[in-house]
Amino acid sequence: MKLIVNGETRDVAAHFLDALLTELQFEGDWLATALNGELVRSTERPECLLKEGDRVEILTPRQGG
Amino acid sequence: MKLIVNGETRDVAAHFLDALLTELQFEGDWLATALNGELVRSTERPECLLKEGDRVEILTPRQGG
Amino acid sequence: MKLIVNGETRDVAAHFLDALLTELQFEGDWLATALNGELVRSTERPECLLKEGDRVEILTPRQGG
Amino acid sequence: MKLIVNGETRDVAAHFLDALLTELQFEGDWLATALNGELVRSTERPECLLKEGDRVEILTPRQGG
Amino acid sequence: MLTLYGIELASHLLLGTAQYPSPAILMEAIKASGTGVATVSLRRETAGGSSGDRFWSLIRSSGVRILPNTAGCHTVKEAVLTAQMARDLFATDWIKLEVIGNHDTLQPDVFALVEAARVLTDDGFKVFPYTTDDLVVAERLIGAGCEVLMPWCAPIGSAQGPLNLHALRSLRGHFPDIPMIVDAGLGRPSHAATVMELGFDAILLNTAVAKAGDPVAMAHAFAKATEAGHAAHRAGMLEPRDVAVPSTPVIGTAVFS
Amino acid sequence: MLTLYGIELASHLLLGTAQYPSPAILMEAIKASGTGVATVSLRRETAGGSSGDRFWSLIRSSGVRILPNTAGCHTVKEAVLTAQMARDLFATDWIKLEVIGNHDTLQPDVFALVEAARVLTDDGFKVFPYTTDDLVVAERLIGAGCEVLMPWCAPIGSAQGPLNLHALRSLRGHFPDIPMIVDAGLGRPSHAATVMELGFDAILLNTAVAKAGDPVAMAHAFAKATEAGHAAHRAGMLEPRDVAVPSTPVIGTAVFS
Amino acid sequence: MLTLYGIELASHLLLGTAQYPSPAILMEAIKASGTGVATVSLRRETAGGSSGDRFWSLIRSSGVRILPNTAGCHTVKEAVLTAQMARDLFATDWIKLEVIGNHDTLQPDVFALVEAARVLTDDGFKVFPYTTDDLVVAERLIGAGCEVLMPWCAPIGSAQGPLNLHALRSLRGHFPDIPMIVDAGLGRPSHAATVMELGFDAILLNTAVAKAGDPVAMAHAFAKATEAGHAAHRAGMLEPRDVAVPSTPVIGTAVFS
Amino acid sequence: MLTLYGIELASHLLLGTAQYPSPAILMEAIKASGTGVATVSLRRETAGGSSGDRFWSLIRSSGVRILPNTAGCHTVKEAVLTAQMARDLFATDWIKLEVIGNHDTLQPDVFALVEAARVLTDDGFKVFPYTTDDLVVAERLIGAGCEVLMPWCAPIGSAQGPLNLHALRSLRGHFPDIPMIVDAGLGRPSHAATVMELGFDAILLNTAVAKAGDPVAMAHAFAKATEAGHAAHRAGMLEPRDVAVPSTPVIGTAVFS
Repeated sequence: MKLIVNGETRDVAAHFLDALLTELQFEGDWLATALNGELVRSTERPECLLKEGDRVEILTPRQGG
Repeated sequence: MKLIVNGETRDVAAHFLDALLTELQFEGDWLATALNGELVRSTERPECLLKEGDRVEILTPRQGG
Repeated sequence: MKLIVNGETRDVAAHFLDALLTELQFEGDWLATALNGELVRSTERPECLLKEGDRVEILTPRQGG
Repeated sequence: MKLIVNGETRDVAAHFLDALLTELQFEGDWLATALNGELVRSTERPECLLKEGDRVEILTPRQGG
Repeated sequence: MLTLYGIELASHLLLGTAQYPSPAILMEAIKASGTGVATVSLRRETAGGSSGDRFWSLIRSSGVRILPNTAGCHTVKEAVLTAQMARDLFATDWIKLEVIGNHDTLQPDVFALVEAARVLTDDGFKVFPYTTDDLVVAERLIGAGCEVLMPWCAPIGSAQGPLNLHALRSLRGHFPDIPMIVDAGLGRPSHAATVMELGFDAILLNTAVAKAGDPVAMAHAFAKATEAGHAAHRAGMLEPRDVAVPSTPVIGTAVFS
Repeated sequence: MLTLYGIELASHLLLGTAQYPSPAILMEAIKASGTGVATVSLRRETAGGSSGDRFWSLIRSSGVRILPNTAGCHTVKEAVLTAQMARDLFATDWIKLEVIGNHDTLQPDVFALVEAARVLTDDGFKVFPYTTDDLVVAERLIGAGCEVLMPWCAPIGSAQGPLNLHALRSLRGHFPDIPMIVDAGLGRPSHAATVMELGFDAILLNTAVAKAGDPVAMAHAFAKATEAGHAAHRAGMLEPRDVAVPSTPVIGTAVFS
Repeated sequence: MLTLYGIELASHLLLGTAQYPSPAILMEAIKASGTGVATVSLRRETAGGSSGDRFWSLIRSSGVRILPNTAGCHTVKEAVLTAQMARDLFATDWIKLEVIGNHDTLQPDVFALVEAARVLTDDGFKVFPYTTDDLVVAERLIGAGCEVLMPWCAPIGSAQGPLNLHALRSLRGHFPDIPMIVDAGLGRPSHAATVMELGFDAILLNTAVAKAGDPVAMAHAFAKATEAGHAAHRAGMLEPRDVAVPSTPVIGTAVFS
Repeated sequence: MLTLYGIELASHLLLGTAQYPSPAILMEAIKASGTGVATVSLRRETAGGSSGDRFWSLIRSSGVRILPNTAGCHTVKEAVLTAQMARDLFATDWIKLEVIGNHDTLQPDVFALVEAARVLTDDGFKVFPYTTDDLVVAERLIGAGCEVLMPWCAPIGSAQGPLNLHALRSLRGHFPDIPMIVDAGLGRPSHAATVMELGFDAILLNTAVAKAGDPVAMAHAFAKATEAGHAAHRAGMLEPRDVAVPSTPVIGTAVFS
């Protein structure tokens, strides 16, 4: 299934967001996720079903002012 | 009938706005009028029926910055 | 003999500057003296002969900016 | 005879300042002159005798702020 | 040439009509300023009175174009109604839109200002919004249909002159094609020259002229300073430099020692 | 009316003659500025040349009064001799006295300045001293016989405008009867208006005009700003205040709610 | 003691974490600044990477409280979602709300800012809005539930220091009980002291420290200047006066002549 | 480390001793300021009195080094004699040389100052001249043997802070190796930080501390600000820039639309 992950099109097998993170090796413990412009809490990822064309954002802490 | 004209309560006989101006001796040629917070064009005053408690504003040119 | 001490005319008996200080009860240990616009060091006061009309300045430490 | 004219060494025949100006073709009507750091008025040039090594300044109007 | 909503004006100065020692001095000041536009307000007439007529005929006799204001309005509703009454009375679609947001600073309420500007432009008005030096607000006002902006440079009547040159420069630079009139806060002709040198198109004055010792002379002084700043902006000014540079040529300097 | 050593001048602007793109533009700038006084210098003539004659006849044709300077002099001796040569050449006892004390700032050496001023006034010159904003120095120059002062407001040619308004205001206030010409450092018409508003009597310009994109237009702009500042000073300006004050009357404001 | 949303902080300085030469220097700078609050952002992680983890564990080891920001957001929607993701990730309801309205000045879009602030406070966030010095905007933000304001004093990273002291003073004076943190535009410790002297409660720094020649020393310098300004505001400063007043007593001065 | 005539001092602040609410507060303020040098004056003792002794023993108990001044002197003769009396009394060859040239501004008479400085250095004094920001005067003072300069930044006791940053910067830049202490005119800690950031070596304070609401707290605040400015100068500050620059990295910004 094709998804847009952090702006890049990826072909993935995972059907749930937590699985997607594993499949794409987002192994950081400190991630925030959004699906199609809506927040997905870390606790919600196992039940977060993905479908063709979904836009996924995976963010992490960075320097900021 | 009692109206509030420029903030003061007045007891008047006139039923129309143009008559009110005459009755209260607003004789200036350069007036702008509003009834209950809505514009009443000078051309509309003859047909502008007044009722008890109406709020009438009668304005005129003044210095301004 | 009449002297001008710190701007005031004084009639004094002393003939030497150190004696003058004693006579006028300038008992501070911390004084600086000038005679007619010239410095008189503390060590020089015993030999500093005074004459009629001399101008004596007797200064002491004060607050300063 | 050798002179320093406006900072340059010149070998000249003239013995007087007015003659020097002519010899060196300073033909401007508007000149000011100094000899060895002293003013020589235009009227004084004919009598202004020159000697070996004299320093002559010949100035003229220029733009200024 | 200053062009405001298609109207060409020779003078880069707009003048308020309030607070003059006398009507006669007001008329002379208008003349001395050379202005083509004077601002007026709407206030309650007193029964039996006709002070409005007298003032109005005076102003009309000056031959200048009228720019009515909504001074004293604190809400969109008040400002819009006042604008409508002004249009009915003065027969002009020009309106100086003021929506005051704070009693102490008399600064605009930029939220109500943008909303009122939209309502009025939709209703056919040509809006002159009294605004701050905020770029983003300016963008919204332009989006709302304003073709002229009137940023303040200091609080009304404070005579402090431009308090934030950086913001004014930035505002001017971002909207090069929008006529901008600095309104409020100017106190001295040098202030007027300063903002015109930044490239602003005009200034609107009132208190600094009306309350001057000699309002007529001051009106004339502001007119000159405004033209001076405008001309200097076009003529291309020297940039400040940190070092001194001799004006008189150094070459050819005499050596006397 | 500006009076310098008994000479009355209509314009409050004096103009330098250096650094213009061309002699023609210089002449137009003099005309546009309306000045009655132009500064010139003395430099070495080249053998066989007559550039001095050409420049000089040009300047004379403008009809303005000449103020020769001692630009480039660093000692009393150089300045005095240069002044004497200038008098012999230009047949005027006016001299703009410059004794430079620092190569970077081109500021006056106030010690040599006062001494040279004394020597020259004793010798019958009418001295226009280029000085700092130092009150005490001003007092010495007046004591030395100077009847005009020319304080800088920023380094020559820096175009920075008045760097210390407090000192200028104080200088002006201490010697109300001495004509004071702000010389050096002005960059924009607003700078000229600012110092004239403080009560200075005139300004002397060169670089800001000569190096402008359009020197002629800039000369005219400075002339206007100078007159504006002068008029404003006489007309009585509003003092800046910390609070806003409505210009449009508050009384009689409509209530629509 | 600085109190932000019920949290007491010993230091009046908040520090950004971006642009330091190295993580080690960042950590030293945090220590030298004595800050109790550091700002961080959220950015995309790269597949297979864990740079976020490394940075995050570093910051946490510093023991300071985290203030996540919404830097780079230009709409209400972006800002709100970023805030929600930050809360999920950092387990804090604090959010520095930035909604940028202009690419050149990086100034807030005050319209979107107020709307986003309302949405977020309704959602339980404790909002730290990056705003302008506009009083009316401040009033709206407070109305939207903000209990802290973060006005800019100049464009982000410009190091220009306070561009409009009048507006800052007025803003401070109108809301005496709202903690106000000057955010963006400070370049030097003297700038920090200046705004603290006006009565602001704290400052937020990043570029001025991170890009200094010696960020650690600069962090310490800003900390000292901030405390100095805070103490001076409480100690009661001398008002500037136009005349000089001798410090040393005049009475008792010797007369030698 | 500040070195004045070979004496090393830990603090970059010198403190005046006049105008404090009480001797006790003076002593606390000296302590809070951390200063190593206090200025004192000489005044007439009253017959039978010993106020001088009491003040003097108080000051000595503070353990700071004494810098006597010649405050109130208007001539070379007065200043020189006062210095000689001070040396005899205080047994120090340090002297803060003040020769006042104007009653209103209390500014130095630079002519008398340079002459008195020469006389005193020839007589073995270590002169601390209270001077203006004039470069050429500074050069003369150094030529007269002064190894320290004390330029004013505004009139004594005016609390206006630096009135001419350009002149101060230029003065500092021209004599990089001469210790310079900004004396007179500072009103707030931010002023102290500002001049220290320019690279000045120290400040001398009196009125701004003594007349503060809480002199002890203010002395401490000035000490912090002075150290902050000094540290910032050494750490290398960011230059102001006209454009905004994001502090938070732009790369990796999420896209939500």
